[in-house]
Amino acid sequence: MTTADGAWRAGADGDGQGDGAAPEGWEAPRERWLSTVVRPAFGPRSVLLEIVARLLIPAILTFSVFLLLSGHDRPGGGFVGGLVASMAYVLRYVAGGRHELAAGLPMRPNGLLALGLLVACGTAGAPLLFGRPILETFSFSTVLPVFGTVKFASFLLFDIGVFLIVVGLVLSVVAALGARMEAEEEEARVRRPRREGGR
Amino acid sequence: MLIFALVLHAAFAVLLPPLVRVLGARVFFVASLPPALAVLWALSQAPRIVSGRPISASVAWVPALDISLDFRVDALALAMVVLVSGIGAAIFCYSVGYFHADERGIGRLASVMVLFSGAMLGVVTTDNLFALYVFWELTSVTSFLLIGHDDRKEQARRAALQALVTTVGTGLFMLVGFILLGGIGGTFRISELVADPPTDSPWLPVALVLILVGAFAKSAQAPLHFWLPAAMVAPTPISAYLHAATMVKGGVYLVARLAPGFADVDPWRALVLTVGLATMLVGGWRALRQDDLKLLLAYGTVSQLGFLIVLGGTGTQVAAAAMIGTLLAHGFFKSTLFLTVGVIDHQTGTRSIAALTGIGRRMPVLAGAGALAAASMAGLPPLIGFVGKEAALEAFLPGHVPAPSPAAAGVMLAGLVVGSILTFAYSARFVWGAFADKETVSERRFQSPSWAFVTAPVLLSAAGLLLGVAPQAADAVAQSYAAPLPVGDKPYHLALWHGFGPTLGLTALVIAAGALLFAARRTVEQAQKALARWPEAELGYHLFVHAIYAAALSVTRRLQSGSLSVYLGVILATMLALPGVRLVAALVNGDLRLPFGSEEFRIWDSPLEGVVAVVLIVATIAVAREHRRFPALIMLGALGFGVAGLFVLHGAPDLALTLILVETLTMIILVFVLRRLPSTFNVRPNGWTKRFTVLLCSAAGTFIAVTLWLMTDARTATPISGGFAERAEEVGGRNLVNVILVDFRALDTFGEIVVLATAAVAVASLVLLNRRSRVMEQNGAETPEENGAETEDAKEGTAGPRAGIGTKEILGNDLRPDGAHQPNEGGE
Amino acid sequence: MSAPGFILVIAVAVLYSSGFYLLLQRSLMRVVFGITALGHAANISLLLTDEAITLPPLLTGHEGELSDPLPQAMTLTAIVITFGVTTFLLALAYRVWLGDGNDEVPNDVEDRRIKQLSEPEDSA
Amino acid sequence: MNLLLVIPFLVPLVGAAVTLLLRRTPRAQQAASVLVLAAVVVDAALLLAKTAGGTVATSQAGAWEAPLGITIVADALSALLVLVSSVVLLVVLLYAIGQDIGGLSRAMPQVFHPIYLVLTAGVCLSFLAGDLFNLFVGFEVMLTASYALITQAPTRARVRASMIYTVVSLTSSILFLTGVALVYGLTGTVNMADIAEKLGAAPEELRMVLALLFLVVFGIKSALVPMHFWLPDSYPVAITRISAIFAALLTKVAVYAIIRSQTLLFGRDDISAVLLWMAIATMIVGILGALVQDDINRVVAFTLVSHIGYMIFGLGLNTVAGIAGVVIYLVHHIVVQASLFLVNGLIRQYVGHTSLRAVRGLTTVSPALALFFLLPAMSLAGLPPMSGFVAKVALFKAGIEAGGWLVYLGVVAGVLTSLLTLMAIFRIWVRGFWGTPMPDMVEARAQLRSGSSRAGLRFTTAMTGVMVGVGITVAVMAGPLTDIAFTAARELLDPSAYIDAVLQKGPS
Repeated sequence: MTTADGAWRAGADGDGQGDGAAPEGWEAPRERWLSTVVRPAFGPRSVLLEIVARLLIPAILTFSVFLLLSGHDRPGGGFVGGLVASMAYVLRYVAGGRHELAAGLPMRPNGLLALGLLVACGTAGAPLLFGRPILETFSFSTVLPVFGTVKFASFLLFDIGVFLIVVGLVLSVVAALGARMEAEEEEARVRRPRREGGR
Repeated sequence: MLIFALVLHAAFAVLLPPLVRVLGARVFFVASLPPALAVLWALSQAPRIVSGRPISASVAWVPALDISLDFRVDALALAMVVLVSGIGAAIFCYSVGYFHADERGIGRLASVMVLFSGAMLGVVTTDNLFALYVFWELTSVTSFLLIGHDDRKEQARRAALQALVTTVGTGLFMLVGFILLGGIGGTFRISELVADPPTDSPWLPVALVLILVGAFAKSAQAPLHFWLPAAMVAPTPISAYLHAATMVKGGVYLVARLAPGFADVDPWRALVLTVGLATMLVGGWRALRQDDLKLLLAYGTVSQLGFLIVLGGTGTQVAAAAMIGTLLAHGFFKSTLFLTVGVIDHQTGTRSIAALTGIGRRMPVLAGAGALAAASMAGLPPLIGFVGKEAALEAFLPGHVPAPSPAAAGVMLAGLVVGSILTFAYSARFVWGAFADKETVSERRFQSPSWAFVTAPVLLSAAGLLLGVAPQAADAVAQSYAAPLPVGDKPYHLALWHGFGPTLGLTALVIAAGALLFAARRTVEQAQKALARWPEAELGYHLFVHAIYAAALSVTRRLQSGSLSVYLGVILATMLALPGVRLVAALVNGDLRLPFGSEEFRIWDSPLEGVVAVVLIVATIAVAREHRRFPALIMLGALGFGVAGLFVLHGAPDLALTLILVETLTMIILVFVLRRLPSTFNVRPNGWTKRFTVLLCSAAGTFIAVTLWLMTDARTATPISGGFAERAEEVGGRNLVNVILVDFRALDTFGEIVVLATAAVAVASLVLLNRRSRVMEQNGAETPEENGAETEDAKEGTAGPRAGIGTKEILGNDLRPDGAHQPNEGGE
Repeated sequence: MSAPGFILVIAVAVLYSSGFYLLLQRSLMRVVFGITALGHAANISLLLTDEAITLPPLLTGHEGELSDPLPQAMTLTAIVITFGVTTFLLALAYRVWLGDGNDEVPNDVEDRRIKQLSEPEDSA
Repeated sequence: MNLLLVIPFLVPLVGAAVTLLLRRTPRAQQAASVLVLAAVVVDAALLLAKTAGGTVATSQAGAWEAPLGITIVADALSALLVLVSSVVLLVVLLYAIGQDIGGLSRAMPQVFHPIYLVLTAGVCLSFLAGDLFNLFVGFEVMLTASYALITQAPTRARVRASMIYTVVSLTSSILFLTGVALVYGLTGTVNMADIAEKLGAAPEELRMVLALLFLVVFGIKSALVPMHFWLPDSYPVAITRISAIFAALLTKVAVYAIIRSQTLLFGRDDISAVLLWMAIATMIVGILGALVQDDINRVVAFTLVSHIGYMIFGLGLNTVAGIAGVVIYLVHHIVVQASLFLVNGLIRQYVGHTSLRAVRGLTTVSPALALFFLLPAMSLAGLPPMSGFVAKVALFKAGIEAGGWLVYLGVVAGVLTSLLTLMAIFRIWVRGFWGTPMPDMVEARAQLRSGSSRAGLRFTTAMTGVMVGVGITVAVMAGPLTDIAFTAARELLDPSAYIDAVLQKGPS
């Protein structure tokens, strides 16, 4: 019988994703990816899948940035871009397992969430400093040597915030419901006999 | 000054508890300062007040609701202030001797008593109906706390709650009555209402009856009197102060306060006279058979309160004068008697008539004071009790006064005489029981009380004597109060001697019959026992409470099922019952018409749409019917992609794109979770429940779809989105959906990403956390830091799942101290 | 004016009905499915407030009436919110499974206890 | 004006991001949260000062004029509720910090603060939203945060409770979204002021259907009978700080939404009879439930259901006095519920649970605790001189002025409920606070007082005292409060000023 007694110690350590003392699951070897000898999340290790994943991921990430930037004129935008980008990581997890996922992350999901929120809040609140209403858009154009006239607008920043948060969400969920559960299953496998007896 | 006195009471209530450590029981001396000050001030102002110039003060509180702390001290209030604060000060001094320094919660006690004193002062001086209610209920609450002072006794707790529920419950009636009365009269100032009473509203009798109910309960009128004898579990000073001298007079005061204005409104007089007289007789009769001196006095109090209600509510000048006299008399003699009993109880450890003997010999001073007070109660000259009773009998001599009608007055007179006889008898019985030598009883050993302890009863009984010998003071107050009332043949004054007349004869009759009744006390006791006992009034209370709890249980048992599906089903049913029924009614009546056959009606906009719709319908039904997890998941995926297809058809590429991505992610995550769960769902057997569920859900779904159809068909204005296209140029974006998301309505998006971020954090904390707890469990370890310190969740967690006790068992072992009880969130 | 085609009305009715039906099941996973279905239903409802115009709301200079972008924007917000909340429900289902070995929504314990009382516990 | 209206939700969100980053330094996190909420309190006070006289403050997000952009709008009611909510949120936060300092609770302090601040933002946004869809988003922000909070320190019971809570809330959200779709389908707009104008042209029957549907949507969240069952099964189970906030605020936000929607949007149609019947049922069923509970938290939760009935009663009167009564009741009840749940939290600290079957003699265990229970208990029972008395008088008076047999029935139900509340709440006092303390309680107290958690215990007790003090302040300030309530009620019943402010003046 699994007690759910919430035996949780306040302040014992981070919520599992604190960077310093990251608990197991995040102890990824800092090797080049796809060279880790870990079982992937599903089924046996598939070289084909890995290679396809490796080839696709940069393309997916680039595409997601494109969607983000072009969203104002074409279908796309922060949501779609963020979802596409996180697909890349999901693919990476499915292909390479949880250690792979951990190794490939630019920063912890909570960090992404906080950063995204800050960017969005900043964009939203900046006009207030000038006595304007919240979320008012401001834009300016400059002429860059290579790109020609580039228009920069604050809603782009806002969309980046959206992008970051969407990525943060998906990673967080994959980390929790995928990687974490996988790690647990491994632990559980060791203890299985005892637990079966208890049921 | 009056306001200052009230504030002083409150301030002392706060200051007293810390002082206990220094002063011990002497803290009551300090506590007596505010009431002493109040009474001194009132006496100093007495000449002015009696001459008809009341003192007013006011503090605004909630003017918009007419709740205002207005004060007005007139003659009636003056008499009450003397009782409340004067007797209060004396009783506080008495308490110094009564309570030991190590008495439990003595600071709390003193504090609440001062608070009560202040509240009571407020009751009798306020001039606003709401303010009256405020102070009134404050006395109820403080009384509750004081009755329950000895809270380790079951009896005390019971009595306290009973008193509270009775007085506050009826107080609510009174509040409604006040609101009605103020609404009718257009003002909530009592003086204005009484001076210019409204007469024409049909609601006026209702208001008055409601107010009287509150007053009757507070003044322990039959059949609501049961709480008062029960309240005698409180320490004696409290009984003396609250339940004899002051609080219970609240009802009398209110009746007397309103009588000048409303005594002539039906059914005021009938109600007041009947209830008052009945109470007087019941109380007196019951007092005759009590063995406990305190209970004897309590029933005596009930009887006297009935008497006072009669006098106060009659609304004639003589009765009013009698009321003032009796009011003062009762305050002084009853508090004296209680304090006397307190001394006896304190010294001998008993207050049972059957166990007391020789007290008079051993405590002559106390016995003297007690006897004097009892004489006043019995209505013997030259005490104030006699003065009051003479006036009372005079008030109901047929023909002397215009109201009540002569026949009624005759009945009343007879009743009062019988009541007075009973009063005489139990007064005598009290004196005999408390002080007389009884051969059959063996004498107890006890110490004589200190002089300080006896001072208060002596002083109070002396005050009764003084007022009796010099009734002019009381008369002045009485005249001032009674002035606006209808006059009889000639003005009546409170005095010891009115010459020979019918009242004197009646008094003689009372004394003779009373003495006889006392002499035949054994016969009376046996007669009382032999009589079939009529149902105790308390039974009514218990029936009421039990009925309430039984109703509560049966309602809650039936409704609060604990099952989520039932809850949701009821919600759907409610949706069908409110807007659903409305819609159906409108359709049936023809107020609304479904767009069948109209120009707008069409099966689909394009055949492709039809195909997508069919896919949707099939996939949806399949999801609902599928009992295996993975097939259900696949159908859900199909459903999602079908919706995306519909989005494409309706010109929403952004949505389609987003939905496809979201669906894919959802599927992946679902697979993460699903692969751990059993491969099929547990399903309920087919049966009427299931059929009913299907019916309910279909009805709900149909309702929404039909509403949507009607709403879109009946669109009243062109959508505002036209504006977006015009303004998009300013923004410089061409994808309107995205422009809306990040610019026009960016605030929605902002909120939405907050939702996402929160959900992400929530998921992480939920899954990560559980792991840790499992690790803990595996090690069999409780959290280490809580060796001993009971933390908030520790008990819930440990006691929950492990203690697998059945419900029946828990009930049986309700209070088992070994922890077998199952607190808060018991497990399975 | 802009009422949707009849078959779509039926589809919406079926979606809502099935969603509600799934919601009333004991298995939390089916409840999640129900929420998803209801989310779809609500989103389609939002979209159906507009006539079926296939031209997406992109200002590309093409001729023709554009579909209404506002319900689309709201739908998009709603889709994403539903997604976030669904993941939470899934985590909850997982958590329940860990505790109980199944994903059923049990009845409330305290309510059950009171259901079994036959007499009020105190009437004082 | 832009700034004042935005701070109540923007600053907490910034705070949420910052505290999420500060996970590993609890002290900094605590300081940041306290600062944020203090700022919101100050801001709300200023906002109330601006709007108390009857001005409607608006701000157009993104500087787009009203029906296109989203309006943030505060009238007297919104500003008042933001102020009261933020004060309560601040005090509960301090209480929670006290618990964390003393190690008295095993919630997750790291993510508690960010989510708590998100909840704050959601509550404030809901009060200030001038746009129906934005109101939906505000609700979602608040609810998502609440889903996260109710599973803090998840025991089995809590997971079970959170299932009930989450699924019911989601049902309500979906119906809300459906309602938005229906409104947009009918009127082609989502700005509330705009809807109010455009609904005038719609068929009356359709308006009624919408009004009733929205009553159901918000009725679920505000636990109107018969949609209340989830509340007593979920709120009392959460950890103290959470149940205090939930009980104090979440249902009130829904009541606010009912008030706003039924006056502004559907004010021209009369659903008084439905409201009154629901109010009566809610009062009676709720309080009957409270009488048979054994757990103090559950008793209080059932009284919460019951007293929502009072507010709906006032709304059903459809008069200025009635709605003013509702406003006073809202303010009073927010503070009182929070106080009572905090007291229950203290009881849990002392005893480990709140079951009346095993709690005795709390007055002896802690006199301060007893006082802090007694005062709000009196207030809840409507005993003077507490705020509950003023609120009740306001409602009864309004009812008697309004007249009509159904209203009188409502007043009778109100009186009865008042009496039963007294019985239910003083039953706790008599059974739990009086009597001889159980031996384990005395022992636990001794250990608590000597142990390392002493400072935390003192702090939490002090904060409970502060909350009780806030309640007393409400009573003392009842005069000005009532004036504001009347202003708010007039604004609600005649929304032309609101509509003008939102639609015509444009960005200010």
